[in-house]
Amino acid sequence: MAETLEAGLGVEDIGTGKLFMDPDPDKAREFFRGKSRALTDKVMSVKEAVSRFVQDGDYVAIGGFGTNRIPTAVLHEILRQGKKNLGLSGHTATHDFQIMAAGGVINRVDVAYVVGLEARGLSKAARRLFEEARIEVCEWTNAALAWRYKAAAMGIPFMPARIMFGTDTARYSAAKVIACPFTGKKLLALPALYPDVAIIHVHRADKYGNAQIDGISVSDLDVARAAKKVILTTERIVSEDVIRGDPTRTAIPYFCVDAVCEVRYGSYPGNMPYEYFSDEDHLKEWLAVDSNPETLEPFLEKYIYGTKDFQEYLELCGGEHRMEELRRLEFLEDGLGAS
Amino acid sequence: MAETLEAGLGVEDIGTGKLFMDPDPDKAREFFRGKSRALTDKVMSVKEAVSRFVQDGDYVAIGGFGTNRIPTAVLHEILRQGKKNLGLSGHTATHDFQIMAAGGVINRVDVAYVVGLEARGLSKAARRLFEEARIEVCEWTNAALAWRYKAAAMGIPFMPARIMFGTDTARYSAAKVIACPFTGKKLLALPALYPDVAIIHVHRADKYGNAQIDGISVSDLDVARAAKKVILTTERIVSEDVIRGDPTRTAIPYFCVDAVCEVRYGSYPGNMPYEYFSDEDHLKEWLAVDSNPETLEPFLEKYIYGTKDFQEYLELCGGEHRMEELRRLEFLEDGLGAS
Amino acid sequence: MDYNAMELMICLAARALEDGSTVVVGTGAPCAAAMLAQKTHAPNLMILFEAGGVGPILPTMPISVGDSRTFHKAIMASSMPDVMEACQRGMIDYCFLGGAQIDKYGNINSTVIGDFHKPKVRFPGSGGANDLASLCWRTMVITPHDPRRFVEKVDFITTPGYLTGKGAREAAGLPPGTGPYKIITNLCVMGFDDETKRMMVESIHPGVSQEDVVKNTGFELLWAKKVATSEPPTEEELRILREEVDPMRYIIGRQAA
Amino acid sequence: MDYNAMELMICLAARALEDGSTVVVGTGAPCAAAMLAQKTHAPNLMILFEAGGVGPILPTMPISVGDSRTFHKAIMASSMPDVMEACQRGMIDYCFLGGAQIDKYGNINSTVIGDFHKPKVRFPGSGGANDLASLCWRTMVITPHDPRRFVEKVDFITTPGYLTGKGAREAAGLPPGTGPYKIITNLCVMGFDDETKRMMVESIHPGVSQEDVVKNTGFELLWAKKVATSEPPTEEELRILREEVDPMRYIIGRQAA
Repeated sequence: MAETLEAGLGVEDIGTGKLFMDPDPDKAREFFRGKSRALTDKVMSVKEAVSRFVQDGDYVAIGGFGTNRIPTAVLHEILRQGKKNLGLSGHTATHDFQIMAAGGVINRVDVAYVVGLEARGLSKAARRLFEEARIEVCEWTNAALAWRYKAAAMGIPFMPARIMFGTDTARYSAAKVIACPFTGKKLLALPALYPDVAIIHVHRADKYGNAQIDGISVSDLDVARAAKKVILTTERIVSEDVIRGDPTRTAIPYFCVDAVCEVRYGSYPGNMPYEYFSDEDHLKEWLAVDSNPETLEPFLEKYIYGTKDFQEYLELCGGEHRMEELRRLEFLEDGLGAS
Repeated sequence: MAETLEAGLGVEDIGTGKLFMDPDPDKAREFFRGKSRALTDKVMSVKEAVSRFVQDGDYVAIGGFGTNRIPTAVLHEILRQGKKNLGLSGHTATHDFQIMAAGGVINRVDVAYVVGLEARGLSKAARRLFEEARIEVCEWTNAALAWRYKAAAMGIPFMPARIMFGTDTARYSAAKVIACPFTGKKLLALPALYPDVAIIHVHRADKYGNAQIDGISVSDLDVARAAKKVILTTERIVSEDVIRGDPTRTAIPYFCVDAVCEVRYGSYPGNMPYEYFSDEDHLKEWLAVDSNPETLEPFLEKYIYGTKDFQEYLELCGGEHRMEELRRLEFLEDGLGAS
Repeated sequence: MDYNAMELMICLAARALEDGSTVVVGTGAPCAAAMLAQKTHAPNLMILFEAGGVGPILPTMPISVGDSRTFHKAIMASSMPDVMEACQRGMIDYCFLGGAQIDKYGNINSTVIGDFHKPKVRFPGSGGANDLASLCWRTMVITPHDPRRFVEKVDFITTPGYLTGKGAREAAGLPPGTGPYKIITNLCVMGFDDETKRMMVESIHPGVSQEDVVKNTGFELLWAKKVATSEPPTEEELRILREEVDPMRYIIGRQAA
Repeated sequence: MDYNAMELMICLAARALEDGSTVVVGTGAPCAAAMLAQKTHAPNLMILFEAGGVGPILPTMPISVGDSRTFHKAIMASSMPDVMEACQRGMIDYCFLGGAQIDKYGNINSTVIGDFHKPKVRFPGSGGANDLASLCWRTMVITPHDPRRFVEKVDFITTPGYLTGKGAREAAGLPPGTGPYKIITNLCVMGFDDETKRMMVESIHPGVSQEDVVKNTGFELLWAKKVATSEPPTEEELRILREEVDPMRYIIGRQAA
């Protein structure tokens, strides 16, 4: 179909991957038409939020960046409640992916970056999912998933982009190639990604779900707008006055949000900018134990299945004392050492 | 071409309007490749900024929203320097359009909203440009121009959208209709708009051009990124520490910016949120005098051509005393009356 | 109780806004209607402005849809693309428009009278009107009622109504399920017939005759099976409108036609 | 003066970065190289991280490209789309990548070894690598040099190098003028031949033989007309690298191969 493409009239199906989510903006519009716009109190426990808003089979998007500003408490609760057959957007999913892989709760994934924890190494438990072909996979890139969210947030079925051309990443994606109607140039068409549920950890939110994020927002502005349901965890619930006192700072408006859960240290063992640094020791332990199902099982039992909530997990990990150390690390109070 | 469109394979040229600016992202990339990324002191006078960065024939985009956070000093200086044949993006261009129309400096315009000053009425001087056919016109909408900027800011040649269908606005635009490669649905393709120059007024910027905006940003985040050259005027030049102390707040990074001009009350007679309200009396006077060339000429002579800079204009308009009144209005200090 | 046509129009518009819904408004009567609705039956009505203001606590009438009042103590001071994208995503229920001409399908002209290239009169153009009417679920129009405005054929379709009738919006490419909802004038309230998508009179204001409406409309109107008399403002509505919404009488002091 | 292979690689990478340019880096050696460049010849080098950090003053090595160090006292704490869009717009000069396999055209595999659907080894995938290599002007690679990495044919092209040779990137749809620039290993520095876009040895590190390079490369290399000896780190470079850039020896304490 290269000739028609040259003439500005073609669509080339380069991707052989499976499109897990429907990019049709009219189906999404019908959903959003029925979504509540009322300012109601959405504060609830993590347990209730997961029980009400994460259904077996849902496709999930996680905010933050792998080990930074991640909603750990919700991920643990998903394991604890034994959710099944979840889909996942692997938009630099590192520790978040590791948890969900360890818990066996996912059966399909759009991959940009998974199984690794960046410089820390690779998760064997996560790799086993792929190497034993226990998961459906569609390949993308970080920008591709970011722009797929953006298309959905904008209410359009696809976003044109100039990436992935010529690679196997494109071949194992579900992207298509189109020609620009103005310039005739080839463009990659990225299908809109409307997740069923987005789970995002923020610095502060009011009880309605108006939320502020300090520092980089990664893709979370778009994720929150694109998702059909949004669960926020927040370091602190603040009064509506805090939000209305500085509306320039609002990153996520309440009408995107379904649940607001106050979870202090909620990104632990990940980094929460301006709050606490990541717990590299605990992340190393995760990587060590998940290399083998026999060491992973008791670890999960101890830290997740055997705890009733995130608070108990924090206590097992050193509680306030450890959190204070991580606060000092975040603020570089002991010099420049980061771990 | 409706049949091929239905099949997901078509492009329909619905727009008969003229595309003033090339949407080719590779030409823009070549320009941006050569644009300086160095942290250099860009502070200069408005006079120097206009002289260096606004060339006859340039296509200009104005930040803010017509009578809100507009870069009045630069617009006056464009008239004073007698720039010619400028193009303009009329993205809710109200008082800004009125000034440029009065000065006769523009010869083409992408229209979303022009000639009106919202509830205040219509500018006769601006209307004469159209009614005497002294300007080339291409029709769009506010969202269309916003998304055309966004496409350029993203480095893609067009943005799909779901507006303008079935209307004469589309017919007199330069948009095209394409079919979505995933859903087969019709989409409007909006060509990227890379302005030659963007002129934006902000609350504070450092000498390099890192800028913060308080309140709504309208389209300015995209405008600043899309434009080849950017002139900032700012209420205050602040130290780099202010920017680096709260990087979440940076709206425009320095590498987009070519000139930084400190202009206190720079949005006058427009509103500057959290600073001063609009001067409705002066705007009414503008609308009154521009109904007739014979009253407009001496007005322009007095306030623009006969002044050496924006400071002189402010003095003629009541100086610090008037500004203090407008500050009180902005902060509702005299009750709820807005004018 | 005495009231003027503008007050009636604002009350009728306010009542059409459901609680718990979202509305993009402009300055003037639409903004007054949304504020009145918030203070009466729709405390959970969320107001947005196309320039970026989301959920403000309006201290007074804005003069511009981008002035600082539009995000006074707002839940978010955002951007034009963010608001327009919320509309395109399907999150916004209502928008309010005006215009120089409107036809029987609710198509609106706010661009030119006469030839496009050398117009007799040039108006501002779409602004955000085309976008909002394309993307929000229900378009409301508040406008004076006279035969120069209500015309058989508008000189220029700036903003889509139902275009040429049922199914035309969808065929043209607009999101399904959207379109004009209520046209509120100084004479009557009109909706649209489900089968033809033509403008249909639903209620006539007290003291206005059917003939007055016909005389002031340049096209053939449809009439609801039972044309009601528009419910006048209640005492409570008028009190709130006059004391809380528009104490300076910026809007309600204006002529409605 | 004594130095190890990692220190040499970082110094060579740093020198390739022009002053007044922009670079997207990851953690580890690329970040160290960019910091070293800033503290030597390129004070106006602007560092970005793909998760949103723009122009930080790095207090220490980041552990993640999204951790709080990446926007410490930054000029902007932005977003992933904002940084990726700056790349797509043409504002970013350099990016740094690694990978499990690389071929003679600089194509990189960081996805799988073996069959895609049931891989022998699964790696993380593209992350931002494909995006950065598609969109930034010049792609830099820092990698250990061995025949398992430098292969005739990569199992999976995650990230585009010159694909199949001259003109192939542009034909595929990638922005013109982009592509791999320097491949810096523990043995040598390689560029790409203008005519064939094949990998070409430009300089060999002190103490390394041409044979060492050949032996550790799984495809046929081209050789520059005049293959230089890589310039070792200066005393000043080493001092800054050891005392200011990486005093904890997180990076320079590692094995380079």
